Amino acid sequence: MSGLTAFLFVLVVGLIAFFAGAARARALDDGKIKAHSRPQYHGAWAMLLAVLPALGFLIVWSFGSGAYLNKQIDERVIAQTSEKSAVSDTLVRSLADGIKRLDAPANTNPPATMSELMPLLAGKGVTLAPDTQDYMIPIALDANSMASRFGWLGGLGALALAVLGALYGIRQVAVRERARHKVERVMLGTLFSASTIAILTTVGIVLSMLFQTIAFFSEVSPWSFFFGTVWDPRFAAAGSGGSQGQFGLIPLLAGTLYIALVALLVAVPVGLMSAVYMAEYASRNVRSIVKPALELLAGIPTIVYGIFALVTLGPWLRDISAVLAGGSPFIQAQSILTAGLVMGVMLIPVVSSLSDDIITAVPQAMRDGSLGLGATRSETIRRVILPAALPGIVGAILLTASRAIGETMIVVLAAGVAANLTANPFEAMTTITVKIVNQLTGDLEFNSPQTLVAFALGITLFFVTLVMNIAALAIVRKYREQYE
Amino acid sequence: MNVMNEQKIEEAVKARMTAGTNEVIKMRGDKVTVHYGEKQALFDVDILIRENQVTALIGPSGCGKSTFLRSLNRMNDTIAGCRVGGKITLDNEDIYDRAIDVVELRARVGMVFQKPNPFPKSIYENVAYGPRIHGLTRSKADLDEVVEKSLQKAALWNEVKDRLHDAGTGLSGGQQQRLCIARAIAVSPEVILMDEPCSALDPIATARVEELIDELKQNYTIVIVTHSMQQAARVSQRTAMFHLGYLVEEGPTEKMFTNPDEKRTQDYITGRFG
Amino acid sequence: MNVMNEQKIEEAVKARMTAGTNEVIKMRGDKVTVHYGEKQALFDVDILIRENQVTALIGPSGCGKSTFLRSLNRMNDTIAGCRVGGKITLDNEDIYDRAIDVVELRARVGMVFQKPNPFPKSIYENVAYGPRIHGLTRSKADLDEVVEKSLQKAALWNEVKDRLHDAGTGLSGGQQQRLCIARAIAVSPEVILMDEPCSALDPIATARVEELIDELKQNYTIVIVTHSMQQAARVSQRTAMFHLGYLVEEGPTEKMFTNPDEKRTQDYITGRFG
Amino acid sequence: MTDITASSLPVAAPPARRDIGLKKRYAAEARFRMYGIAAITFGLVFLAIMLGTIISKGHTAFWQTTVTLPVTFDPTLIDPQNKRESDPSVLIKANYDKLAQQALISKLGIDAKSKPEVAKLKGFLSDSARIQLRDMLVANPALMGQTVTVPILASANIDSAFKGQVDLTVPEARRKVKDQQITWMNQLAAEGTLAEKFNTGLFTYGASSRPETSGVGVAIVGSLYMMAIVLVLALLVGVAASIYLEEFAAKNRLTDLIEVNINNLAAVPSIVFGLLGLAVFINFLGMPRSAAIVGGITLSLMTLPTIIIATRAALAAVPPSIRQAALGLGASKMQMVFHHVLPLAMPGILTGTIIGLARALGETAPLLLIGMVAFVANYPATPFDPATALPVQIYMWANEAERAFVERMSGAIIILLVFLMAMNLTAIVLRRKFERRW
Amino acid sequence: RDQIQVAGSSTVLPYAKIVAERFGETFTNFKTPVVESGGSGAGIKEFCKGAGEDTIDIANASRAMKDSEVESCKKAGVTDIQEVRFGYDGIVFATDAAGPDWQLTPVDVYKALAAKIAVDGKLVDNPNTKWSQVNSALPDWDIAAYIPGEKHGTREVFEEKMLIAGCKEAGGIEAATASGLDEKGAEAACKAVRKDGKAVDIDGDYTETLARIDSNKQGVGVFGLSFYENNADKLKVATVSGVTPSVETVASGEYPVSRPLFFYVKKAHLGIVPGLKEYVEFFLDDQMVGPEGPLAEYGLVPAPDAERQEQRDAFTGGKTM
Ligand SMILES: Nc1ncnc2c1ncn2[C@@H]1O[C@H](COP(=O)(O)OP(=O)(O)OP(=O)(O)O)[C@@H](O)[C@H]1O
Ligand SMILES: Nc1ncnc2c1ncn2[C@@H]1O[C@H](COP(=O)(O)OP(=O)(O)OP(=O)(O)O)[C@@H](O)[C@H]1O
Ligand SMILES: [Mg+2]
Ligand SMILES: [Mg+2]
Repeated sequence: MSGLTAFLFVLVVGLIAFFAGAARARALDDGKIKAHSRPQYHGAWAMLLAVLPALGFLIVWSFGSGAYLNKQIDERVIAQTSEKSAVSDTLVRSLADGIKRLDAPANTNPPATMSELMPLLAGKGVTLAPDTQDYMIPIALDANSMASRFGWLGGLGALALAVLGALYGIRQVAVRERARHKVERVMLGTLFSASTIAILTTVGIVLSMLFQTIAFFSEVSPWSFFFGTVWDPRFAAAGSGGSQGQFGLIPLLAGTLYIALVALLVAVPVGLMSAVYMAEYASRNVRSIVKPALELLAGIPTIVYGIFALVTLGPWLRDISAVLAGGSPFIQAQSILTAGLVMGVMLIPVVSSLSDDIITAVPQAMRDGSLGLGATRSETIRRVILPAALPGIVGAILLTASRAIGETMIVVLAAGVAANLTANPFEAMTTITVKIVNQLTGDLEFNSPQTLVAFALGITLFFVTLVMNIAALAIVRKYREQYE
Repeated sequence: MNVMNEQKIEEAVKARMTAGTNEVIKMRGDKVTVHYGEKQALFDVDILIRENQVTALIGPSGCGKSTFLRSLNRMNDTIAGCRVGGKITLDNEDIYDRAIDVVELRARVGMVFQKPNPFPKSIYENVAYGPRIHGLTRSKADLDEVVEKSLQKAALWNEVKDRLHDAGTGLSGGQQQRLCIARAIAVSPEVILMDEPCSALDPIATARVEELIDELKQNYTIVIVTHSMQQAARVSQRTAMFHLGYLVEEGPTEKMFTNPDEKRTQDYITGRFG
Repeated sequence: MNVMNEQKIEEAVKARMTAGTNEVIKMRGDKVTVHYGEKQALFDVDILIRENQVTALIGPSGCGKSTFLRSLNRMNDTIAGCRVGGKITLDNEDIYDRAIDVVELRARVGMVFQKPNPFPKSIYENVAYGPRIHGLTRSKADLDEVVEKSLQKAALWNEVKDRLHDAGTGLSGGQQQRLCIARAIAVSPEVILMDEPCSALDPIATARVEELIDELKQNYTIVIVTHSMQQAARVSQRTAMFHLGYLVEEGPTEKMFTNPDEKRTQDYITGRFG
Repeated sequence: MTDITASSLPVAAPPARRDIGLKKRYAAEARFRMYGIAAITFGLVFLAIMLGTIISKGHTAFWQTTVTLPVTFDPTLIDPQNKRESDPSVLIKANYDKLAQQALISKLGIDAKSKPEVAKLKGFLSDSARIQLRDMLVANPALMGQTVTVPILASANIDSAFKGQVDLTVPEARRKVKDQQITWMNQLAAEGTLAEKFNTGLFTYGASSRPETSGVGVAIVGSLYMMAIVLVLALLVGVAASIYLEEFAAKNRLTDLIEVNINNLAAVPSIVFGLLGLAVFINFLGMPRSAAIVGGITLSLMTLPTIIIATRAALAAVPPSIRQAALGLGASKMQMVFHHVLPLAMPGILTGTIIGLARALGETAPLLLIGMVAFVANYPATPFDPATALPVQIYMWANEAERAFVERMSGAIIILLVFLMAMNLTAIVLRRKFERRW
Repeated sequence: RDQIQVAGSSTVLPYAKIVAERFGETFTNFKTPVVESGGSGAGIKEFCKGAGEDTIDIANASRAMKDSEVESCKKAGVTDIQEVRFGYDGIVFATDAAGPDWQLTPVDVYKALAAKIAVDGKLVDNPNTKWSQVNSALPDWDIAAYIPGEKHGTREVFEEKMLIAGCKEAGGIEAATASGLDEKGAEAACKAVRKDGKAVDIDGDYTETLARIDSNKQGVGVFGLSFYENNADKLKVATVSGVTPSVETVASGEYPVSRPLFFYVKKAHLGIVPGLKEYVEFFLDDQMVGPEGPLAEYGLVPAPDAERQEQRDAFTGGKTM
């Protein structure tokens, strides 16, 4: 029995348990004592009892039996060749899979040599590794039969567990039984585990960068990384060790914050005003067109924005500035301004759509209250609605800022990759993310500090944004306004 | 119940009898109709609202009192699908005229709603909001004074004076309603529309608000929706009775409560109605 | 305070003893205190709530009536920072006990709120929601019947029977409140807590609700907060007077309104208070 | 009714008008409105510019120059030794280029013996003609010896020239299309043999090094797999997490930690999620490289914060009175959330989902490290097989040296945007259903 | 696994794609190999992760594998690596097609782009702002050069073959040593590129460089020979030391700036992954990698006949690093 069939069977048992449990609960309810939970909950609890342990068993079993099978194959291969090869068990397994796909007699009793077997397999579209040996055929056959035996065992086991669970669940049904509690506790557990995924992701991210970061700091001093003002990592290749490059974080960090700031200066006012207009002034029809249209802006691949900045906007700004200054342009074709502007446009819908929903959710009574006092609509919006919607709007802005910090492609094309340290928004700068991507995807030596610095940058950025978020949370807490 | 009520009402009416009658029209409704989408909520309402008097709107729930009240300061504009027909004037100007400015109108015709709706701001900010937007005060001290006065008039000052900067939404239901009254007074409008301002108030606070209304009518014109006959009898000079979207009858409160023209009014007031 | 209350309780118990038959204690509060964060809103409230009787809670605005009411079905649990002390029992079970299921408790002790809060669903769905989640009906026809009955009891049926599937939020304030009453009745709880259920209602609807309360008390126990002394007098068998977070006095309604033990009660009832 | 005498009453003299700064306030109101309109216009103008550029560059990608030729499957060319009975591989290895060339020669009426002339034919037809003819014959050996009319793709250079994208004023030596080829092209076009046809290949082909036979088929399948995974995982997990955090979690340090964490994850550069995917799913869990399943999970993790933030904001915006009403009726908290709060928060959740999905749909960087930025020619049968994604295909085409890929890139972007619009449309419909003011 | 997996350099990617596609077409019983992009470094890293089904079979690289990388490969169990050098990539300078003809020398490039240049035997900050100041034969254009960013292997070649060569010729080394630097420091000083915005690093691909030249018609870009050949109608190539770059001149060694291209094969996989051996042999066949093959047509500079034969023999002979 394959895992999938077993799974389906377990589900069927679960369904039966559901209906049986519910039916029993209904039957027990004689109207004398008030039932604690509705029949559905009893059914659901019985179903959970039937399904959850069985599925757990099924998962553990399939991993366990798989591992056991591999070990068996390994041992027999070693017994045959008396040498340990890391890969021969995979050969046996693909051979076993191939044999399974053969037609009836051959799949249990295939020819004994590869030279005879090969054409048969080729006919089924199975390509085998050239190293597959004759002696592997019986092992593969055994493996197949063992696997099917394990499959049956596991399937039956799971089924038995499911039935037991179901019976237990159904037996548990009683008038005062708190089935709803139990079901809701399982639901709550599920909800809770969902929220821990965020934490697990964080742990995963930190772990997946930590070791390389440590390796990096063993070659480059943290001091020169965190406080260095020059970013010039050079090549490890040119005979020089990592120490020759300069890994100053400051210009990258400054660039990151600067570009994000410019992007926010574009996205937040424009997005917020769009949201306000859509939620408070525009008719329902206009809104239902404009809102998704703006959302399209978020979906245009960033490379398109980048190319737009590179070939259209950047040169245009440069030429304009040349005209303004009467001669030499003061805006470079690649500049913080260009990158921020384009990125800001991309981020408009993040602010506008989220804020629009929040603003719409502010109760009408708030508007009435203000309008009834003779406030104009804009006053109502500015003084009552926006403050009431503030926590949500701040969330949207945070999200926007986050996206601005994490964006790569636009920066690469619109602001370049040169790590300058400047306060002039008309010059080029670059960001941490750009350098993370570039150092990771280049032709650089993979265990040199030039590559490892990407991990250090990643972790640093992670903690920088963490601090920013903690600050933001504190601020939001302070200004939170709850309506009603 | 009826015996007790009638007694009360008579008492109140007698107290009124002595009041003089120099009457000037502040607002006027002329064949006012209101539709919510398909549904017509008001039918050809003709009414006069006299300056410096309190007009009470009474009638069973759902008869259109709030709807009419809202049409007096064009709060209906904010409800999608709501259309107002006929003509409503304030100082002889059609308030639905294009030349009329709705903001100014609402500053002149203030409103207290049926459900208390304080802003999610501090108590102080709630009251200061109106004066601020209309620029009615010159200085912080001025504003403080307006806030204090308004809260006092609304009989809330003592309860909140120590926590002016706490959230207005953290008050009890009745306190919230008084806050909303204070907020409306703070703008010193010419006409004040009150949609059951006392429904969430205890007798003491109600009495205070009634006193306040009595006081305010020296300078302002007041229209009040109420479900309490006693209240109508106590505070109003004129009473208008609505039923099923029609204005059944309008007249001096004494007359309405003692000798109405319409049987329906009589029935409603004595609670025999339904 | 305590001495007096204990006395009262003894008295009450005695009264029950003598009455012998129809006074059974449904709920009981024992030194109930409630804090909102730092602020204490209730102080050591001792009270008995009798089965199949209507208990009215009166007192000036902000005195803690709603707070106490909410603590009877643990709606306070939902307010962050709200802590309840002391002991409250329902049928002699501590409702703050860990073994008590708060959901079941609330199904047994239903509530109508001070501000009408219909769900943004159709009128029908609003009423049908409770019976649905509690599985009180077997079939659609059953459910239809429960909805109709409940709306009728809440005196709303005639007004909405043609638009059961319109939004509940499109009703007038009073209609919304009656809708909320219908919604609460539909679950047929054992105890019904009503926080000024009639404050948004006109006299007719009020009378209907009062009748309804009278009817309901045959089978249910009712606790009602009201600002109307008349209402308290009309509908309740027992009255409890709160002030500044303290239970001033509790007793049979006749006694409370004619011959209260406490001066404050006397003053409040006669409107001399403040 | 109102007594008639009343109407003869004097009307109140309007009191002195208070100065409530109306002029200024209305100016402010008008300005505010203007800002709103300006903001929306700004966004829409940008959208129009971007869409305009994309469409003007990309619409030609949906047409492909095709030459319809009568091809003779000449056994003497395909199987000169007549061994196909004994050795079927002959059919596979035969010189099919020659067949196409012969067909073209006879169509154009060129002297087959003139070597320089014939040499110029090289690069007129697509290299893929070989495969096309081979597959035809292998599928149907009965064609041997027959003449069939076959639509054969012109090469990318001819295609560009025919679409007028080649600057013919540049000296011949510096162009990839020769003058003689242009003459032939015009000749065939005049005959109607060469024409633009709708480019179905763009949707069905996988990646290819030949512009004319490259398409987004594999990428679309890959993207669909991934979007399905993201939709299910990110939406379910995101909404579940938001519900827990907003409705159930005690307000304590742990909740704060999770909240800050989630906000922070939103700021993590997407490539770092690629690192995570590589480290956890491929290296640690042993999932296959270049597979949509890994891509989907990785993108889900990336999208999660967006959905959670949007969902939490939407949940928080549901008024407390609704919750109280439900609880007061004896609904459990779970029921309250799922029956009332969640439906009311739906528009906001949908918005978050759309924005999150839009990003996931257009993201390349995290896929780089898990091996999905790759040349994949075969369709993935399951999410566990190697696949690419639409943005990856766009990215890779953007970096191609051959010009013909530029129009394909824009074409692919159009396809991507159509995907997005479809998603948006669904969202509009759903949002309309859920949206309410109270 | 029945599909070959290749990863690595994006310079090699187009060639690998052509071979993979044709391999799939020719050997119908094998699936078309998957060729990932992602850079030589990342490719080699994946390659060196270990042997077995879940690791890649071939790493493409636009540079030779470093010793340290071979070391870590061995540590991870990838002991037998076969190196294949399959051709060369020419690196050319080009300007917009409409511009004048350019003749560059390493000295010009050094003087225009180095951060510090030798003037009268002393190192000074580069004072040049126009090409005509560097060499009066060059046009009177502002210096704006788009050179490969530091992530690219091409940058190394550019520094090596142009900057250092030009530096030596122009006496920069002496000037540097005169200012007290050791030999290494002198070289480093030679190849330091100016950072005042006149030399712009491009970390993207050549399409980006092309776009930059499109938007700045007076810019000079560094391209791969193959890219230039595919865009000859838009670009005009500069001669270096009088030699016009072409497949022939690079192959003959006349044109100085070029680099070898590699791929690395995991020998342990040859017996396990179906088709791997065939793929490598197919790649090295003259049909593919020869002067008439599609790779050369795309712009790969084929290795001389003898070298190609040597590579083939080395592979079939099982020679490992
Ligand atoms: N959520 C809350 N947070 C803080 N304080 C509160 C909250 N709810 C009520 N209070 C305070 O607790 C006290 C009692 O409030 P409660 O709502 O019980 O009054 P009430 O007797 O119901 O008044 P009313 O008749 O006006 O409704 C008041 O002072 C009020 O301000
Ligand atoms: N926004 C709305 N949309 C549709 N119908 C409405 C709306 N508001 C009120 N109505 C309907 O219009 C009628 C009059 O409503 P209105 O609110 O004026 O009643 P009311 O007299 O104020 O009642 P109450 O005393 O209960 O507040 C009612 O039938 C009500 O259902
Ligand atoms: Mg009303
Ligand atoms: Mg209250």
